Amino acid sequence: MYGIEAINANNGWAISVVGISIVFSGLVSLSLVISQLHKVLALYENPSKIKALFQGKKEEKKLEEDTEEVIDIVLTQSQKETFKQFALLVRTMEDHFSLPRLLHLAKISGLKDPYSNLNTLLKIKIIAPDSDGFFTWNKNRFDKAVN
Amino acid sequence: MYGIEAINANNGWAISVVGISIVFSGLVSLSLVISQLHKVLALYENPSKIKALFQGKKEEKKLEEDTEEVIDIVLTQSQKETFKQFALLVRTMEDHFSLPRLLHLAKISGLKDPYSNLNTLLKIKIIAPDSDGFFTWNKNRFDKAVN
Amino acid sequence: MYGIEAINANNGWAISVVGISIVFSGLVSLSLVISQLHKVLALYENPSKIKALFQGKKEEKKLEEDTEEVIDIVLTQSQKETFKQFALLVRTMEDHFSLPRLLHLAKISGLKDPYSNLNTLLKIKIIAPDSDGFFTWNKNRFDKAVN
Amino acid sequence: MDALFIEFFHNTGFYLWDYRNIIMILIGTVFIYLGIAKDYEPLLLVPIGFGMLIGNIPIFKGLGLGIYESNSVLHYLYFGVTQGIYPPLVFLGIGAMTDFSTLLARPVLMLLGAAAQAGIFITFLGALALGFEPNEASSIGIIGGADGPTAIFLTAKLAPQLIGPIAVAAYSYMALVPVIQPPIMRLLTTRKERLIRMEEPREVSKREKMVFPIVAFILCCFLAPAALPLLGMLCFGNVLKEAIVTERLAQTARTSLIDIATILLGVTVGASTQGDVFLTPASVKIFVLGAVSFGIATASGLIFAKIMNLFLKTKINPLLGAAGVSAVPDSARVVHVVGQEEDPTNFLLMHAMAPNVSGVIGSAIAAGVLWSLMA
Amino acid sequence: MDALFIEFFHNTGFYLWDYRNIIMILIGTVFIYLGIAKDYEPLLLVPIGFGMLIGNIPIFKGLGLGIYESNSVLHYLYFGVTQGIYPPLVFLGIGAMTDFSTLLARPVLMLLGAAAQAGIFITFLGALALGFEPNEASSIGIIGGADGPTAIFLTAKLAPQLIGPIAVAAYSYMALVPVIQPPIMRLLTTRKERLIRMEEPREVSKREKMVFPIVAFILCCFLAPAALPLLGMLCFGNVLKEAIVTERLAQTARTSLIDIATILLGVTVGASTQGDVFLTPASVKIFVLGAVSFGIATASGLIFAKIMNLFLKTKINPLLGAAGVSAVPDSARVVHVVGQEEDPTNFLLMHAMAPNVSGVIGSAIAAGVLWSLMA
Amino acid sequence: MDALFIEFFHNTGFYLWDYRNIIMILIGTVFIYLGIAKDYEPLLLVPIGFGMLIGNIPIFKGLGLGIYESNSVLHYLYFGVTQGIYPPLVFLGIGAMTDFSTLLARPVLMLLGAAAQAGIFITFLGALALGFEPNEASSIGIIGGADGPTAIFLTAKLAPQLIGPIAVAAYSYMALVPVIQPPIMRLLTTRKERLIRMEEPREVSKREKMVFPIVAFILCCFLAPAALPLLGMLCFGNVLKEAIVTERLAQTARTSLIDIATILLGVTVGASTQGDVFLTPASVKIFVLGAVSFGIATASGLIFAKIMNLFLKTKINPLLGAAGVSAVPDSARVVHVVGQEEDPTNFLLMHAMAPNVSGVIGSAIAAGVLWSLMA
Ligand code: NA
Ligand code: NA
Ligand code: NA
Repeated sequence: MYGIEAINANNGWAISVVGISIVFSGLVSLSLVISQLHKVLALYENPSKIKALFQGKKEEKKLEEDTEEVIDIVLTQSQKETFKQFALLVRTMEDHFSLPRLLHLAKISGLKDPYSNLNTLLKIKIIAPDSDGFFTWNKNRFDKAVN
Repeated sequence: MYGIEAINANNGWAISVVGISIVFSGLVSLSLVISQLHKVLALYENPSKIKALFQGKKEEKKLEEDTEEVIDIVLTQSQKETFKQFALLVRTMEDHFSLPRLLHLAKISGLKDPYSNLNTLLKIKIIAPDSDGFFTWNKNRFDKAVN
Repeated sequence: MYGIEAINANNGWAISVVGISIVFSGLVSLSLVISQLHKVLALYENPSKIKALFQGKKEEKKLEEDTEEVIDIVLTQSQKETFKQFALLVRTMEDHFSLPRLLHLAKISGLKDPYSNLNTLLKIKIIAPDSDGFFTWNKNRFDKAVN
Repeated sequence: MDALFIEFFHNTGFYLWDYRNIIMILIGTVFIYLGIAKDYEPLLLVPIGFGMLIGNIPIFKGLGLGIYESNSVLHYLYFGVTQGIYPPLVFLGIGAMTDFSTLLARPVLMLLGAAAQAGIFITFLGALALGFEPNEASSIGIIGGADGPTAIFLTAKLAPQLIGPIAVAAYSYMALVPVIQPPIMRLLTTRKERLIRMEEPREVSKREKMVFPIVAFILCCFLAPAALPLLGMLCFGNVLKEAIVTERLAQTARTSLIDIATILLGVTVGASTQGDVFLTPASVKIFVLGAVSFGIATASGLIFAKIMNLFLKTKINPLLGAAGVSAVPDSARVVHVVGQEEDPTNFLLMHAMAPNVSGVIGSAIAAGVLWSLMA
Repeated sequence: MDALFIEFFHNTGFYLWDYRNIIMILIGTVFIYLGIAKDYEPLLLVPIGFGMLIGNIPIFKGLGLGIYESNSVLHYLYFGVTQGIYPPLVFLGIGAMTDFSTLLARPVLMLLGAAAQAGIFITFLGALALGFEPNEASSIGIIGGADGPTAIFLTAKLAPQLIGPIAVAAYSYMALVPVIQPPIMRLLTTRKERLIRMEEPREVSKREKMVFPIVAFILCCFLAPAALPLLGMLCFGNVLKEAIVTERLAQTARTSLIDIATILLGVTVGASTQGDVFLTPASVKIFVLGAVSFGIATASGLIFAKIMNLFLKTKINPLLGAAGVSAVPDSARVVHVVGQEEDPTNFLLMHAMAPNVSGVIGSAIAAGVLWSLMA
Repeated sequence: MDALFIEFFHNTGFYLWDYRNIIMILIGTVFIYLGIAKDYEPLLLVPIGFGMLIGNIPIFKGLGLGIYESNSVLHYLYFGVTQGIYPPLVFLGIGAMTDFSTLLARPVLMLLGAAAQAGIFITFLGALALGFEPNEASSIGIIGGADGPTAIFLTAKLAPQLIGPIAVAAYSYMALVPVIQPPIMRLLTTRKERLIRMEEPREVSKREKMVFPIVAFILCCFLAPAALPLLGMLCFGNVLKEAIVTERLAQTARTSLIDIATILLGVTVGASTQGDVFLTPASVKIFVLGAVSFGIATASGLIFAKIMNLFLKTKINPLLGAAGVSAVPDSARVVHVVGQEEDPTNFLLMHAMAPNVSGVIGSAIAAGVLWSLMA
């Protein structure tokens, strides 16, 4: 069977109309929802922004304090290599990161001797604890130590 | 059944002769074809070479023009990071590359905010359109901007 | 069936006791074995250490010799790129490494034109044969060549 | 021994070959050439093209070499196509590499992605008119979705015997988008329209991007449950991408996983085009209908954009309508290029991505609808 | 046409939905939220959470959409769960990323990893008491092993119908370790104990690390052959890691391979929690028992550590006992945090890794024992 | 309870063990040692070696632990070996990492790759003479191809029951190439011959490299269609590599994909060597024949090279003939080392790669021929 006849026989018109309408109703409703989405989320977002700002300030202060001190430890080339990798990992985390999470990432990324190296990083205060149980990365001391 | 007897019984001699001859005919014919291959391709290749040469010249000119201007935009560290990654991507493409392709690669390689960053690259003319619909990377301005 | 009754009916107590005892015997015996392990291995390890020391000395001498010479070959940027990658590969190998293995790694890691590049590295003596069939990487000359 | 030589010779391609194998081998070579030299969808044309070579080496049955022999390696790898397993995995990877920002910034552009799907249903009618069964007609219509994995998935479910021609048609036309679309775009739009500039999209927050795939998935799949396998994986991949903390999974999904799926899908789909089963009148009809459906899809997108402009305060550039056919990202790229012919400083690409990606969602929904109505 | 519209509407989620689907969709969203916002085991909670959404879109049977329909894509991917194939692959990757140094440095800490497994068997008794069949009780008990892949593997072998609830319970509590453990730890230890400092572990030689997985594998599997699939792959992965020369294989095992297995395992396990099969009284009991078993496991570890201190010259910090439940690396991290509450300069993390990883071996052995006693 | 303890004890390896398990465990350990300490083909010896440990833990039947039990995890993973699926995937990766430049620069060296395959057929005769069936004899002969995946593929198709011994023999001798070949090479060549220097190969154009795999594939598979699965994937991988635009696919093929295939192939092949099925007189014969075939292959390559020199104007270094056995890249490396014994400044490695890679093609063709003649 061919032509219009075949279309009618197979209920083609109805199927096409239903089909395209479903597609439209899907994308139209989705676009409506999206268009409202950011308004809904807007309120929810502000606090975090403020907090971020606040943390930013705290950190600056910390940096200033450090600049005085000196690092009295000699690092092997391979240690420096590993520290650089740690630095990269930290970049992927929040400013105030959890040490175990960093260790976890370090192990996943196959850094060598994550434990002892992390320990050193703590000893020479490149990684320093903050007030609320997390840790921060002291870029300042890191640059001094590595270069 | 063992020994020569077994070989004869299983038509071993014939199989071996046929086998090794097929192997030889395969590799011999292949080596013959290959030995002619580059001659066939030789002709086909020249035009492209010439074109490449030609393009090379065009680009130099463009570079000179730019060196005058200055870049009056401040880039965040993360932008610089991303631009460096874009530079790497561009290195993998022809001198005159297609912008959408670059964007595609950028997204595939998971660069952050490919759109806005690409836009910036265009705004500060690190990526500049050429005469025939493609784009070129202005290393010169790129170095200025990033360092 | 519920409660103690169900536990008895299913021989629960025995299973639990057997279970936990197996777990313990497994980990206890393992910890005993481990605690002895390093003593067993201790003897086996010394020779290698000495050897390493010995090799270390040899290499220094070689370095000194080289520092006089100059590298009279111009490298393309892409060659330098590739050489740096070779350097990384070598870092993953013993001080005295086998050339074919390096080539193998180079190919696996998809470095471009491993053969010709390796050849160049040999020609400009960044990779030099040692007395016993292996090769060493001359960091000294490498730095000169690449920078 | 001569006997053995002759027997062996009778098993070689030099004896077994058939003109249709040669034709397909030539087509395969053309595919590889287009992919490499013209950079048309190389990631798909090259595997499919080489697959055509593999599938058209003249072989003797019984040994288990051919893709249609149940114990052949190719048959095992083809399983992922016939059961529709590869397409969702590909969608997982696509989700993990797609950035929905532009869509979120101007949701109205999604309508263009819907409009372009008209091509699917009009082609469906055309296929019926040419005498195809409804299930076959649906699979042929979906070619107009300009979305390879979707087309393969639906065909695997509705008309497995057509996988070869439909997949090849879909990918050929997706590759030829830069050739097919521009004339239609110039024909249906005025210079003035093509010059319209889109305003900068607003900045989209990380959290919006994070919530979108979840909302989109629930909404679309409540409406068209049969779109589940494709949209589910697409949105799942996007969740992995936007949720930073799962970056390593997103990374694998958008590299190894999608690459492996693409390689196996491409080479087996190509190998399924054995001359004797592929070179049929049906295939010819399918290619004709495929071309038509791409044309209609493009046209519907453009026209709908012009209609929208009658109602919108800030007009949109109707060229964007052509990006609604998906064929990500080629049709968006075409929109950009055609736009720049008129005004080289008009950067339409990022705006075209919005209808482009919604076209993907649109054709997945369409596939779901057709599947549920046919099954 | 109206007829068709109505027919289609009857196939949409808006018509088919059931309150249990909605509940599960909410739970799934919570899982995703916890994974992303609270960073609780995101690599598992996010895939499982999204899988719950996928599994609870209301669908009509017969088309092959549901994970329990034999020809659905989800069903094929779920095969790796029901046959226990994914867990060993995950263990291969874990082995390729685990550093056993701390364990080798102070083997005695392995006992803590053994003690914590008491939770498994006590929960097993509890499950029997609540009327579960022995095979079900074993699968429920293993939740106390705090090791997702192990739990899924054993359940797939002993009580496949419980995979959903048991996997979800196991991963939920693993994610909630930072919430569940600290109070118990504070309750069962004195401040003085929590202040104990561990001495620096000795340096461990490369060769020791190399030999360990081989010795550990042979020893443990001679004792509990049924632990073979899990321990075999775990140790194999570790051999690949320590044997430098096979680094490229270890690299793939700890990236693409484990990621692919994790994605597919997570999303299918999530999808297996269809409201109608998941929201049952049994599931409730399982969750209660799961919570109990985590508590008992933690307690047993702590108490055993205190007992050990009666005999050891250099005391160990009893908090380490809590790390014996595995849930790598979260429980080790909890130990570290709780320790630092008392003395911020006391770095327990690396020491806690020893009982932590031996807890993995311990629960794998326990699973082997239970499997062989039940089958 | 005592009863239970005893029952359990009867299920432990300490009760079930058999001297053959111990022997195999020792052999496995030696494999691992050779791979790590001597760097002999570590990527294969280590997985196979550890697989031997896994396969020879004494287990009780019925639970589904052993690789030969239909519902065991190992059995599912072994499926890729028995159906010959892994080898083509490995070849895909090899193709994506192989650089055919040297071959293209001096095609005549391909003949050496052909000559070395004589080892296959002479060993085939030897195997027949020792009383093996023709299909078994073919699988044994292919050991002389010095190509693991090819050997496993052919054996899976012709004599599955011999996969274990043949795979182990093939890989052992490939690993021992540095031990087996040098004496033969010194014996059959004069110092003067070993001193011959090869002239720098000409520069090969990108386009040549691009066309080669396509031409090679069509030509070889028309001649020996049964080589399709192996050569098809090898050439496909090489196309992906040379066609820049598909680099991401080539990258995945040469990393994740081949690594995953190698891991699973290695560990399951190793696990298939259960003492009771492996330690048989047949295995001993196979190992003897394997050693012989490696010797013959090496010799044929060398001698053929000397014969070629009678006709060539610019002589080639006959040592290159030994690289024809493939065993990429070890035999090429051996050629290089032996050459340097005479003249440390003679860099033969890159020249040896030509016969080396053509040896791979050669043995794939040989496998195809044998398969089609036996099936
Ligand atoms: Na579409
Ligand atoms: Na545990
Ligand atoms: Na060979």
